[in-house]
Amino acid sequence: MAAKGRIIIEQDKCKGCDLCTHYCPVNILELDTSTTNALGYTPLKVTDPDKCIACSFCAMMCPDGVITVERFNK
Amino acid sequence: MAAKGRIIIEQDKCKGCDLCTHYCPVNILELDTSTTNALGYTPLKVTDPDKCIACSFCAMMCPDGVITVERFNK
Amino acid sequence: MNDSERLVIAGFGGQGVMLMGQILAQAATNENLETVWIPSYGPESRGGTANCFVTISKTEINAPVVTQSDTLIAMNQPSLEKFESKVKTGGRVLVNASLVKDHTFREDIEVFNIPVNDIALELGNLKVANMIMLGAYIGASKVFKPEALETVFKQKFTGNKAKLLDLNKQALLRGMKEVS
Amino acid sequence: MNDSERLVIAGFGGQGVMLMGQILAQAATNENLETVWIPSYGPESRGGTANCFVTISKTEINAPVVTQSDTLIAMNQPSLEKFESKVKTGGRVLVNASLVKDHTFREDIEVFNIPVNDIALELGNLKVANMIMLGAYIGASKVFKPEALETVFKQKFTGNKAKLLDLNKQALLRGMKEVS
Amino acid sequence: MAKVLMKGNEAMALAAIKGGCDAFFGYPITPQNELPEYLSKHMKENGRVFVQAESEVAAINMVYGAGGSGARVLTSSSSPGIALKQEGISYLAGSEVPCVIINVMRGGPGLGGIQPAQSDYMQITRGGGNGDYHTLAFAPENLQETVDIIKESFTLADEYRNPVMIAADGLLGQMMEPVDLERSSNVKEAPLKPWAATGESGKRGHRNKIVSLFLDPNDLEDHNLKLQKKYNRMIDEQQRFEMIHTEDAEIVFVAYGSMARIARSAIETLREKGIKVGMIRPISIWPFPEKAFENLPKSVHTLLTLEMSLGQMIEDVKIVNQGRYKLDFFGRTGGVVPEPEEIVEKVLAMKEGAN
Amino acid sequence: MAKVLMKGNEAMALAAIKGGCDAFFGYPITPQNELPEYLSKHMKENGRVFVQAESEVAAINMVYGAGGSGARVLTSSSSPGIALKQEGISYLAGSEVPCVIINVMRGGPGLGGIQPAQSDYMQITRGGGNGDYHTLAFAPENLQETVDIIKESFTLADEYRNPVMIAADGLLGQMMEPVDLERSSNVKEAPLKPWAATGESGKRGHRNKIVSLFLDPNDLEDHNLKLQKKYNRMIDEQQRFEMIHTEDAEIVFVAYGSMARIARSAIETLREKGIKVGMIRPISIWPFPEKAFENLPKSVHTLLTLEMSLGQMIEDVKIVNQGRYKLDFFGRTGGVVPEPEEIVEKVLAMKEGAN
Amino acid sequence: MDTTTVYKPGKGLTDRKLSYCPGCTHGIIHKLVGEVLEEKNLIDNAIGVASVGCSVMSYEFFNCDMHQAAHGRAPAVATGAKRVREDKTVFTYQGDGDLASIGLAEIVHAAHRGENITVIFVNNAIYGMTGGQMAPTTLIGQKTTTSPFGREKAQAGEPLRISELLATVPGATYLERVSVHDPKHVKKAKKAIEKAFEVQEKKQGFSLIEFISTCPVQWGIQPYEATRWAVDNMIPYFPLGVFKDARGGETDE
Amino acid sequence: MDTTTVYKPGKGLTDRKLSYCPGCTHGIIHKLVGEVLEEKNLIDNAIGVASVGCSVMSYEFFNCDMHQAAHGRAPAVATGAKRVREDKTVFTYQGDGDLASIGLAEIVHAAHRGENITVIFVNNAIYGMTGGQMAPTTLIGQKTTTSPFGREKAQAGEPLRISELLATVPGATYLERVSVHDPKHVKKAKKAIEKAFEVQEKKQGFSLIEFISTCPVQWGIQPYEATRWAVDNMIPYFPLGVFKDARGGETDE
Ligand SMILES: Cc1ncc(C[n+]2csc(CCOP(=O)(O)OP(=O)(O)O)c2C)c(N)n1
Ligand SMILES: Cc1ncc(C[n+]2csc(CCOP(=O)(O)OP(=O)(O)O)c2C)c(N)n1
Ligand code: SF4
Ligand code: SF4
Ligand code: SF4
Ligand code: SF4
Repeated sequence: MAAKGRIIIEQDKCKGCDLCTHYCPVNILELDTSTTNALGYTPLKVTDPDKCIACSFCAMMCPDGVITVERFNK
Repeated sequence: MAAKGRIIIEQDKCKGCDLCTHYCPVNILELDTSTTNALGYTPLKVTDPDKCIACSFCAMMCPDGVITVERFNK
Repeated sequence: MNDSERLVIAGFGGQGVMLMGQILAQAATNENLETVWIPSYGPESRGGTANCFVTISKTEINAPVVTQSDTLIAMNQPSLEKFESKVKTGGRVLVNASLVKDHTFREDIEVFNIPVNDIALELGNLKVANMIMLGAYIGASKVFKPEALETVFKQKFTGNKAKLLDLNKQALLRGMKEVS
Repeated sequence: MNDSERLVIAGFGGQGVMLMGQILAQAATNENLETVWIPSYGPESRGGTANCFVTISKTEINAPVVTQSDTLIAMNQPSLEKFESKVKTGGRVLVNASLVKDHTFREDIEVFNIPVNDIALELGNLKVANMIMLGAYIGASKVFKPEALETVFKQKFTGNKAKLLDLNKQALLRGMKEVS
Repeated sequence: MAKVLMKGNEAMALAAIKGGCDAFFGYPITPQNELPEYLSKHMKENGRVFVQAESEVAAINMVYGAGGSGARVLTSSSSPGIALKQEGISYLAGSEVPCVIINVMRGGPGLGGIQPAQSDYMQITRGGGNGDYHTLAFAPENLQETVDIIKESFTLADEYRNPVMIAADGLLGQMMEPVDLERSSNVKEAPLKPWAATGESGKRGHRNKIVSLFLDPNDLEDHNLKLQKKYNRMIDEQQRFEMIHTEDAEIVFVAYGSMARIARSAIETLREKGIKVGMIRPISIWPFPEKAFENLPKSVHTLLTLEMSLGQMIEDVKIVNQGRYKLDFFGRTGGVVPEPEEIVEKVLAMKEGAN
Repeated sequence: MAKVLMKGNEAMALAAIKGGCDAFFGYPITPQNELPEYLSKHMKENGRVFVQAESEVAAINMVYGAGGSGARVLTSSSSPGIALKQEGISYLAGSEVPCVIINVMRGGPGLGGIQPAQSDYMQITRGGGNGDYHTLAFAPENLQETVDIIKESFTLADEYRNPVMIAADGLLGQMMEPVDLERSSNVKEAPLKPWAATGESGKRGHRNKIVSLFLDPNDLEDHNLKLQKKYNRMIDEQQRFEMIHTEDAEIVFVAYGSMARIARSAIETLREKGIKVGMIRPISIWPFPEKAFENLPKSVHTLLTLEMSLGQMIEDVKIVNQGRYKLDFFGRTGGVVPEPEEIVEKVLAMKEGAN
Repeated sequence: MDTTTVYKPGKGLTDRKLSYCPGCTHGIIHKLVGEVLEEKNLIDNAIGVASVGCSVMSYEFFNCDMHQAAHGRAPAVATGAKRVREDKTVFTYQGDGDLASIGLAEIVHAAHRGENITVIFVNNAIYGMTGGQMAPTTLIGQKTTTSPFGREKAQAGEPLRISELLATVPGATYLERVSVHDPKHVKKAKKAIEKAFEVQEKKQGFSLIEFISTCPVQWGIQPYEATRWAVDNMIPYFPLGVFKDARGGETDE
Repeated sequence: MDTTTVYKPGKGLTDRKLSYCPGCTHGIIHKLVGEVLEEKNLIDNAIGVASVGCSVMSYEFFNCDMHQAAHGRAPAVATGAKRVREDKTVFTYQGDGDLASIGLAEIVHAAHRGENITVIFVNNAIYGMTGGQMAPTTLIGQKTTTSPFGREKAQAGEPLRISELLATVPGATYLERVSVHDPKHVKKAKKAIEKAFEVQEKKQGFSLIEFISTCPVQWGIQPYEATRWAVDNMIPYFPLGVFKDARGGETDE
């Protein structure tokens, strides 16, 4: 399945609160426990970019404005 | 008509506000403009004691506890 | 008038004693004299007694509260009792004789008994008793000419109060006559 | 221990640095020593960095804030950077080597690098990293015997926390071993 | 200009309008009620703002909002009402929001009474708010001076970006005197306020913030040191006082406001009796006019502080005095307005005692 | 008794319980929150009253109601919260209602910061309420002293029928130290309070009224004169202080609370260097311990006031000093806790300057 | 002649002359509270809290232990008193400036906590004591010394209805608005006070009785006309009735 | 690849890192307000009022002129600002301790006067900033640092519902309670903010949007669980919806 869009994660703003991941309808978000960012948190990562449907739910739920969502123009 | 009771007016407490007179159902109350009491007010008087029906309306409406009402026992 | 005149004006709440003082202070202001008017204030004045102090002076006025007065205007009995002792020796007392009867006055003061309530009723309006008293006061003290007070009346009674002008003037002159 | 020992303990909010200090202060109290524990406080400590000052002394403690420390326990990089300069010459620094890599230390201090996070994970619970560090600290400083801290554990871990006792003891001893 | 006879509270209100006051926020309390009453009529006429707040606390915070948004703002109250404003005043000072606050003092403590007193000297000059801060505070003795100072206060508040307090009392509030409202006074047009949160960040090109919060203690200390410089400038520039017959005085009164005016009568009487008394009359009570005490003549041996309270300003006199002169005190409190004769007697008793 | 390690705020809370506190009314504010939090748990256990009020204003008025009804009552807050209580405190003093008020001071003015400060000295000692009144005010320097004084304060409040204030700061509130909560302190059982409005007029045979209103100024003055006698008694009986190494000192520090404790370290260092410094440590800040300044040795030439503020207590030092000694000042503010070394440097610089 | 006294001043009030202006209905409300205190045998066990307003001196009138509270804070003072004297009957007596303006947070929060106290709330649509300023209850168009052109909605909003507002507060148990403009309503008002004190006796929580009252002096009309003005202008905006009754099973009608 | 940005942080907020704890929904509410300010072109002409609470630093986040108000007094500060800057958009941002406890009189009276301002009211049922004390909105049984045994009705009453209370105030024009616990509700919440600012633009008076918000840290649970807790416990007691809409003819649905 081709991605409908993509999200851009400003990793260093992420507080690793894990809120966004619960709202992704296609379940492609999780925290990247392999690293910590400048704030000392484990930031968000996308597990399966191809599945992104650019619904913006993650971005809407992120309290810290970490996520930008872009839709691919056809 | 015989009085059913009588009112006792503590003249020196009266502030001459004229409130009670409006509530007497038999219209026998008025201020005594011929005199002033210790407080400098024209106090209440009864014009026609015989008509008193001891309803207590005047006393209930007096803000200053000037009036005592007695009913005649038969 | 001497260099300065200090008055106490006192009476019941509704007798217009505050206004009397204000009229004198306004007259003084008009004539470029120094003047201070001080009221009693607070809840006790509502319905109860009221008084004001007026000082009129050719020179700067220091302590504003009148403790020793040149003149006392007593519109009722309690006021007389309260303030008579504070009149200077040789001072004057104007008394509302309609309400003050049988009072034994100090000997060292000049007393004017004016039945202002009765006169006011004669003039058809109890409310002008205070103006009658003011007339008596300027008659006795010569602090102001009646014209001075009439000017103040014109300043105060404007709008729908203008119709009171004549009655008040009349009261004033009538009061002056009482002491002449 | 000298007559007195002044420590700074610092790290991230969740690392339990406040508790480390409190345990030392409690041990001192148990042994009738003078002690003062001072936390950083306020909103900035939430999530961010946290630190506390502990003084343990045989004599009365005056200025309670530790400005020149005998020991610094740095649980992360920012803490080390913030407080290293305030360690006395000859003082000691215990560092969480799991989070601090490639740091050039002052030459006039004794440095203990202990990878407490890694050890804690080994023990199966990242939360005990602080107790491992405490073990290392008493191993290096000899300020308290392990039994002294175990007593405090018994005072602190009661009720449904009692089950944590063993793990914490284990962590403490493991930490001591790191510096022996 | 012709003088007009006005009641003190009303003259204060009109003076505020003449001083450029854009907005008033207050809550009723005796003996200052004629002030907001007058403004409820006349601010509107002048296209300005009058709001009766739900409380003194709300009023002072409305002042904060309006002053912080660039307006010239007034509030007035009396003693217990000022107590409620203390947190707000501390915020105003901390955030450097200019405003004028009138206290028409009455007797205390607590609900106390409503007659004239000066027992809020400490409340006014030391603040009851938290932190190191000061407000300018002026204490006029008659209505003309009251009018002049209030007119000027708005300008001063703007110049220093600081609250200005007016220490009046029930006597000044309630009395009438002829006043010249146009008498020249140091009134300037409101300056541009590039710091104000006017809602024009677009036009201005940057945001403005009205803030007293500094979470880092070093920042807060720096802020305080900056404020302190301003306070020192006020101490330099705003000490105001009048010297009355001090040139040959042996006993110098120190008295302000209504008490000073009463003392003038006592001085007259005493001088007539050949007793050499004079007076330092602080017009600014913060900054306290230390300068007035600098060049007193050799003849002075005693400073007699007079207050309508049980001794508050005397602390400032002690601070200034530093042991130089004998100090004595006379005060009445609770709303009792002393008679000049009492002061005369006090002085006679002092002379007696000295012999 | 064994000492227990406690956080300052919690130790204060427990001390209040030990002092006989029947009821607490307060509102959250940093850095004193652990105090009400502790009481929310432990007052109930002890069958006593804990209420979180809707505001500081409500809290102090609840104190008025409970204290006026005969209970031993506590409230606590921090700087801006105390500002809001000023009207209530004036009422409490005016109506002679006993109570204890703890101020865990933080930096100001306005919202300021939350780190330790002493910049409410004026707020505490001069009051920001209206009228001539005073509250006892104690400023302990460590937790043991804090505990002892708070325990005793309830007794003192009852004895004088007056509010007692405790001037603590964020450091005392947040630190832990071992304390002996049973150490003997002058704690007495609550006395009978024949004046209190307990709702027992029937039993008592007459009504009691808790009132600060006196509409006649002469009555209000009499009331004030009566209060004044009490304040004078406090000045006589409650001056508390400690003299530290003053016996041969040349420079005497004047410092209280946390600042005094820091100064102790500086004294040690300076004495090691052979510089003769000592300290007067006011424990009561109202009444200010004038007595401490009476018999200083001849060696003293300078009083150096040290504060965690920009100079407030120094006014009291000036008042007491009356020109006898040179005065100097060192202060940090805004929540900055000074290091002993800064004081050492200040003294060294003074010595330098003197040479 | 043989007589029975059917009405006389009771013991719930002291002998002090009331300080109210002639014809002010504060006096009637005082009498009612006094009567209920007496009839329920509460005088000797009550703690009253006077507020700041014309009724500031009410600590001289109610014949029980009294506090005089700071302006608006009577509910907080009553809270303090009640919490340490749980078995006593605690009531406040407050005007509309006191309760609805400066003291709004205190009254709502006393209700919110469900304080077991009784509030006597005298709504006369103006500040009496301080000289007739606008209150939160002042009607649109009503002239006062601080609304000289009549209260305008655009400038000052529309009047607050306190009983209605408090009815939304879960902790409030009994709320009723009554009037004292004629004998019939006076009787009803007394019943309401009785109910309120009963709620307190049964530890059922917060009760408040709001009185439509007059202020002839500051309204600038005669006392009797004032009662008419209240009927014609206030009651339409402030309707009488029970606004909340959460006493559980035992309500009356 | 050719893309269209469908969501990005806007200009309504500054670049400062928000000071809220991880997962705190204060951040979502900030974003929404920022977005509406930007979309309605208000940033350059707005005056915001920060209150005291976790959002005390919001003067650093909203990208317009800002005041920082004393605890509870933001509506008074906003009143002052709005009265002298009538043509500016004035809003406050307040927590439930700030607005419903210490600031209750100020919020009710701002509504009462019909102040033409917008209030963003963040109800998280606790005092976040000061360490998790009980708020007037704390639920029965909820444990906080000052209700260690869970809030008890007998001791502290039942929680206040602010939107319902304000609905009784005649001066209030638009009142709505919303939630931000999922994307759907976030969208709805944004609509509500838009409406509130429109009310102000049209000079229709006082508007307030109440947000059900979370405080994971003081509730002691994870951010996502916190949104569930809000849904399961708060919304049943604080139902969502419009509580007052007095905008005149032009209401939407
Ligand atoms: C803190 C404070 N603010 C203001 C006042 C002044 N004050 C006294 S009574 C009053 C209003 C009273 O009005 P209301 O409560 O309606 O009672 P009423 O006099 O009409 O019976 C005010 C504002 C005060 N005493 N204290
Ligand atoms: C006068 C005053 N009292 C108390 C405080 C302390 N204080 C700061 S924030 C706060 C409560 C905030 O809670 P809330 O409004 O619910 O906001 P949240 O932190 O939950 O977002 C309190 C009591 C203060 N700063 N000022
Ligand atoms: S919601 Fe935002 S801050 Fe939280 S994990 Fe997702 S991207 Fe990070
Ligand atoms: S109601 Fe009472 S005070 Fe008024 S006139 Fe009648 S008796 Fe007199
Ligand atoms: S002013 Fe009004 S409310 Fe007050 S006593 Fe007089 S008539 Fe009654
Ligand atoms: S304490 Fe609670 S409300 Fe405050 S920022 Fe943290 S999670 Fe949010």
